[in-house]
Amino acid sequence: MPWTTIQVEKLDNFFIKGDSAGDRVMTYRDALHEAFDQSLARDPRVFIMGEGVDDVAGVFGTTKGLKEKYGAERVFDTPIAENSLTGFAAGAAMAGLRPVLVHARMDFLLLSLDQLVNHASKWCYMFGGQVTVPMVVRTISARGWGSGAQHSQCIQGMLMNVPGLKIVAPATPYDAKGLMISAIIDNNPVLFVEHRWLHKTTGHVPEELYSIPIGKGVIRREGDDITIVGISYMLVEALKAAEKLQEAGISAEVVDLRSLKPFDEELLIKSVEKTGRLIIADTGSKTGSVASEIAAFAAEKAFHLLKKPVKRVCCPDTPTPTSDVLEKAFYPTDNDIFNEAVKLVKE
Amino acid sequence: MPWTTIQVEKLDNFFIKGDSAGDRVMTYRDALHEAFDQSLARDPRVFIMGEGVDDVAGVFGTTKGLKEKYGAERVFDTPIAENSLTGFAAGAAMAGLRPVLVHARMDFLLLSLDQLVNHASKWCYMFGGQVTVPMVVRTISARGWGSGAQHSQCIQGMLMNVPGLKIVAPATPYDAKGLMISAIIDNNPVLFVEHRWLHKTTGHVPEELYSIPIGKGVIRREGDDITIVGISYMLVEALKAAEKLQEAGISAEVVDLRSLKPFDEELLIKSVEKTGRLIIADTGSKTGSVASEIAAFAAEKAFHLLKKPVKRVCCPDTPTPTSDVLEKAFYPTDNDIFNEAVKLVKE
Amino acid sequence: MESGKLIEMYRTMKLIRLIEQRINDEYKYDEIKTPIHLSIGQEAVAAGVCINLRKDDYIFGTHRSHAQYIAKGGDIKKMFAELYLRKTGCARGRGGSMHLMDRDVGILGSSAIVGGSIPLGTGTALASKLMGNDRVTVVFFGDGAADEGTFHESLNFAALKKLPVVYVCENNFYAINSHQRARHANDNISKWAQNYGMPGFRIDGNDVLEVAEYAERAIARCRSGEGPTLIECLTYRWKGHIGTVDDVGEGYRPKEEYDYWISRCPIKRFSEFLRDNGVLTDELENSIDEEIKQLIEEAFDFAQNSPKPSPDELMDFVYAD
Amino acid sequence: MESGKLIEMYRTMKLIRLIEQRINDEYKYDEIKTPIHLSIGQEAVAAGVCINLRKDDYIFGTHRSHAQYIAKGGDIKKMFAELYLRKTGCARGRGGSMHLMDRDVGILGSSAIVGGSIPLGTGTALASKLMGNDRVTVVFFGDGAADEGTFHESLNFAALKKLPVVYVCENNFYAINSHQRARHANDNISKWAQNYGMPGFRIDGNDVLEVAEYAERAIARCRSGEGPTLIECLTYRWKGHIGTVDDVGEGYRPKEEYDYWISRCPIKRFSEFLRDNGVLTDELENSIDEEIKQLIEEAFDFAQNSPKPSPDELMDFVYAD
Ligand SMILES: Cc1ncc(C[n+]2csc(CCOP(=O)(O)OP(=O)(O)O)c2C)c(N)n1
Ligand SMILES: Cc1ncc(C[n+]2csc(CCOP(=O)(O)OP(=O)(O)O)c2C)c(N)n1
Ligand SMILES: [Mg+2]
Ligand SMILES: [Mg+2]
Repeated sequence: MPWTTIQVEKLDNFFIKGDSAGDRVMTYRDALHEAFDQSLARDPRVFIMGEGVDDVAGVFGTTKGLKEKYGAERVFDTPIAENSLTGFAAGAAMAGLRPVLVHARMDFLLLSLDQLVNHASKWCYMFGGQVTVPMVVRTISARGWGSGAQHSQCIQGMLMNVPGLKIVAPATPYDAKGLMISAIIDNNPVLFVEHRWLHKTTGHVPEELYSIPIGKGVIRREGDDITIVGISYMLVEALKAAEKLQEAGISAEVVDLRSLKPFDEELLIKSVEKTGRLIIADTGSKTGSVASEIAAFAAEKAFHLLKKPVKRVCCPDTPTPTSDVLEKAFYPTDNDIFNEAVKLVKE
Repeated sequence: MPWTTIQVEKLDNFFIKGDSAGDRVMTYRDALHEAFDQSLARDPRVFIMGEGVDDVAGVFGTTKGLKEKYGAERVFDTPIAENSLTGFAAGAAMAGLRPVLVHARMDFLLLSLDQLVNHASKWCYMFGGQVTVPMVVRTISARGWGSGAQHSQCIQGMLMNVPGLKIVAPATPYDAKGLMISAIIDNNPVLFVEHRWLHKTTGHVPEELYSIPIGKGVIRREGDDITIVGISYMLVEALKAAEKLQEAGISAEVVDLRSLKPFDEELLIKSVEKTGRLIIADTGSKTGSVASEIAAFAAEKAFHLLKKPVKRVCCPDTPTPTSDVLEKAFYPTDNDIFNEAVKLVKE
Repeated sequence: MESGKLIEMYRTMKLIRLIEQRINDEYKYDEIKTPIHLSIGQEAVAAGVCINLRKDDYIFGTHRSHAQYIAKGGDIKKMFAELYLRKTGCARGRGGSMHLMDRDVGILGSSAIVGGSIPLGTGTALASKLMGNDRVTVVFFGDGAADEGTFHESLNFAALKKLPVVYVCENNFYAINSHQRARHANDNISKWAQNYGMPGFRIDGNDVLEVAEYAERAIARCRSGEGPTLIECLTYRWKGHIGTVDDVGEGYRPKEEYDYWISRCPIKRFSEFLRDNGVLTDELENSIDEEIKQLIEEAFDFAQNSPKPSPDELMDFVYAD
Repeated sequence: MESGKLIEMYRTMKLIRLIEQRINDEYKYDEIKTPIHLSIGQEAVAAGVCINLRKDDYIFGTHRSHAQYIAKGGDIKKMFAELYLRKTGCARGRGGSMHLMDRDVGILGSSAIVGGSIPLGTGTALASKLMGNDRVTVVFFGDGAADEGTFHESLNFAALKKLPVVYVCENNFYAINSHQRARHANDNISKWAQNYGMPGFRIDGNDVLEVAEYAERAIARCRSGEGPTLIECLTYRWKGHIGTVDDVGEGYRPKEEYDYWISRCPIKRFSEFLRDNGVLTDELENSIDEEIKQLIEEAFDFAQNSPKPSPDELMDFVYAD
């Protein structure tokens, strides 16, 4: 049993409302599983590889049973060799397949950036569009229970600087399924950013196969006083904060970009136009985070719409401590968002 | 002969004025060489390793002859294995030495991020300061003459997100020598960002051993109307732009942060306080760049000092094209800075 | 080997076993808020190797490094305090089970990145060579780490430079649930060594005497400047990959395989040997067990009565001064 | 081998040699604004391997991939146009000399990252296996690439999965100025293969017949599903690592070494063999040279008369639709 399960099991279930029509409720984990199941059934070019994708645990349940259903040639375990695995996926993609490569922790992505950044992400451009690299790299960020500095990183901020790579970070079950299907269908390398604490989140998920356009965000909650962008798991904290803010008489608009690269600039500007205030909550360390990129964008393109300074609510610039006490101090919560929002609105 | 030499030889010599007292003029390349020479002489714990550091070319001349002078145990060639080389350096540093590891191209840094980010940069924190990792990783970004997508990257923006790592990017010979000495003396992993086009830059360099505090920037040129931050090679373009702006009746202040992580927040705020306008010119792709981080910082901490939107002048979000025509379109110049400055001041 | 050393190895193995069992028992109380990877069943490797090391020699371990820490003489109080994430822990509560360290005995920290510590240990060995001292480094890693490029890059470099490093592969056949068969076309990691121009041996990792013998030779080679050695120790973990669960049966490790290895318990075998040779007696065994139990008791008390770090320490040590 | 194939190989080697020499001569005019790594002296490897490949087989090359591109049947006009960075180039002027590609003949692009194409070629071989077709992949790389972890990770995986890939190491003994001796403890890269459980051979890379023979067997193994092979071809580059400079003498490669290899010119040796066996005559040689010269002339005209990309194309192809 992966230790984060101990942690995740302790979390109370968070339900995301009104994300899609229908009343079929499922977890983020099961929504992902369904996306793989339907994609494998739909397209013989799709295959899944990675450490433990075919074992009994099935990557926290997201790939469980798929080997039995689709065969060991389409869902298979691999040696522990992240960089080359990424190259194998890229090569297979160049030859016409649609690989999904899984890293059980985002930290392991760091071993593979040569093949992901120097190769997969550049190939289409470097050869004038004559070769495409349709592949998905799944990464799961752990948190808590002493995951520690090497098993809890959220480095999506680093990847924002990589031309040719698309990045999505769904926070709801509906988006997890829809964006995974989109990522598999997309003809480019797509980094699919998951957070372990989201796997348990529940919401409405349609049974049929559907996709969500990469680059389109959604307003998760309407509001007038302040815009809160919640990235990956921080969307949950943002929604909790918005609830508390309402009680405090502040109407917060919660924006879920869903895609980080490219991200929905229009949606963001529209929201800031309305509220004039912007908080961005990210799961990674502050400096060089996705929050920094969005703040920079706002300072460039939405400056005149802003009444107050932009605020980034992120982890501090330290490696992740293992101590539960320090973990608590390290991770920002809905309260941090709440407090910053109050300052921006009331002061 | 490395091909970029063809390109670099074509550049006209850029002289940086008034950077230090004295009238001893030398190139950036020779200033680096002197820093290594003096550091090797001063401290027996210092050694230099990397592909070709001991060959006749000597990494564009920066390590030429040092093996002959200090021996093959302190200046040595290595296999082509960037990730492990970084780990060897980190291990040797933990054992009390002060390695300088050289990557002839910044692109190769991508192979080594596991050891640099997961290990070297986290060790001190993860073990409560009981082990330190005093090492320097030198990277040189190439440009021009069809360097292409895999031999021209300026990915310092990616590294900003790494806690525990320091990043310096000197643009003048004086800073190159002083900051290399500081990086070697520093007890942490330091990423030393060089740009091939700076190697030829000349300026005043004192003969003695001196260091420059990491985290302290300088005003390269005083001005009142607009602040231009020039990162790495873009400082040269920024200074050229400032010259042209003066002719156009605009007084630009050029800020050279020199250190990127941590960077001199105070200096930046002071300058923006005076000018109310900010342009950041970076050598990398715009999204997720160092320029983004500085813009985000300004939006958070200097918002009320800003009269106009912040502007980032960077490379577009594409891999580097090889075509000379497309290279020309890809790289921003002093004219781009000039035009943006005029817009911000005149409009 | 004189009986003193034999008993020392026995004690080390017993110490590892009893500590791991105690951790296993305490884990359910959710006070040890860190992932744990137990070494029960693999005690002979660490014990047999470290008996030959000096205090100032270096070792590097992995996510599964309790045994190595203990065998190298790491402070037990500080180890337990680390598991309980206390300020008094060997990593001041910032590392946890996967990141044990004890400078005083040459443990500079273990990495939870598979293959991650192989270059680091090669680097300390490089330092020994450049500094002209005779400190040896031993890098412990699993069969899974042999999959990584760092294994190739590091062994090639160490052989090239004749570095004083011993690569000890604890081959327990599994990387989580993935058998070596699913990761390597051949099943003889030790053979890889020969191509780098270093000796490679595949030995019984559950026979502490064999481990000690090969380790002694390899370490001696290092001290005399003859360069690195790779020792592949075949062994088996009794518990599941992580935590305190078992992973035997349907979909996991085969029961027969598991039973076979349990029957080859390294401690049982060694104590039988010691008894047959009159080195170990009931009284001696009891006194050792007593001494260990007390040590563990004290360590637990120390840990549980130690303060946790305080939140305001969060930003400390990001950078060294 | 029937004479038709022999002549084809001869022509390929001649074609590579004359193209490289022409590039060498033109480079000084600064119209070829891209780094070049010439293969003069190494022609036999690409020619001997590719004679055995089908049009739909894949190859991956490195920064030094002119020879492979030519031998696999890449379009020569488009190659020259690429060197001149024209819109009509094989990579539309975005790749240059280090990034040649020609989809039509299975060249999906070469990488200038040392060791970078080894996983990619392993990946196309994985695709062949998963798709159940019999397309073979050949990955060409230098002795320097064997230093990288990707070499270990890829060969291990290919052997494990019995992938239809042939790893061809063009061992010219140098990585820029760094001799293999400065990078490997042993000097027999081919031996590494055996540990992964694949055949490995070290052969004379300047003997095109030997190369062709070993390549034929390795490729046949792939087609029949028996898995990968590593072939280490000993050869030598005549020019300096990069550009058109020479790197012989003081501080560079020893004159004697250089002279020895010049004396073993693969083309000279092969043409002598062909003449001794009456396969090659003066007329035939002349007609081949003529045909090649004309081909090169046309390619140069095509390249130099082709338009350069226009600046407004800059943002195209960052993403595929
Ligand atoms: C680079 C990297 N990839 C994947 C993991 C996830 N992981 C943790 S332990 C482990 C298995 C390691 O197996 P082995 O090296 O044999 O050590 P053992 O657990 O058997 O002692 C894996 C794959 C990791 N920690 N680091
Ligand atoms: C990862 C990486 N590290 C370093 C370099 C710089 N570099 C370019 S070519 C080369 C030498 C390669 O030698 P080899 O593989 O033998 O190929 P050869 O040039 O001899 O054909 C090096 C080190 C690179 N391109 N990529
Ligand atoms: Mg194992
Ligand atoms: Mg070579």
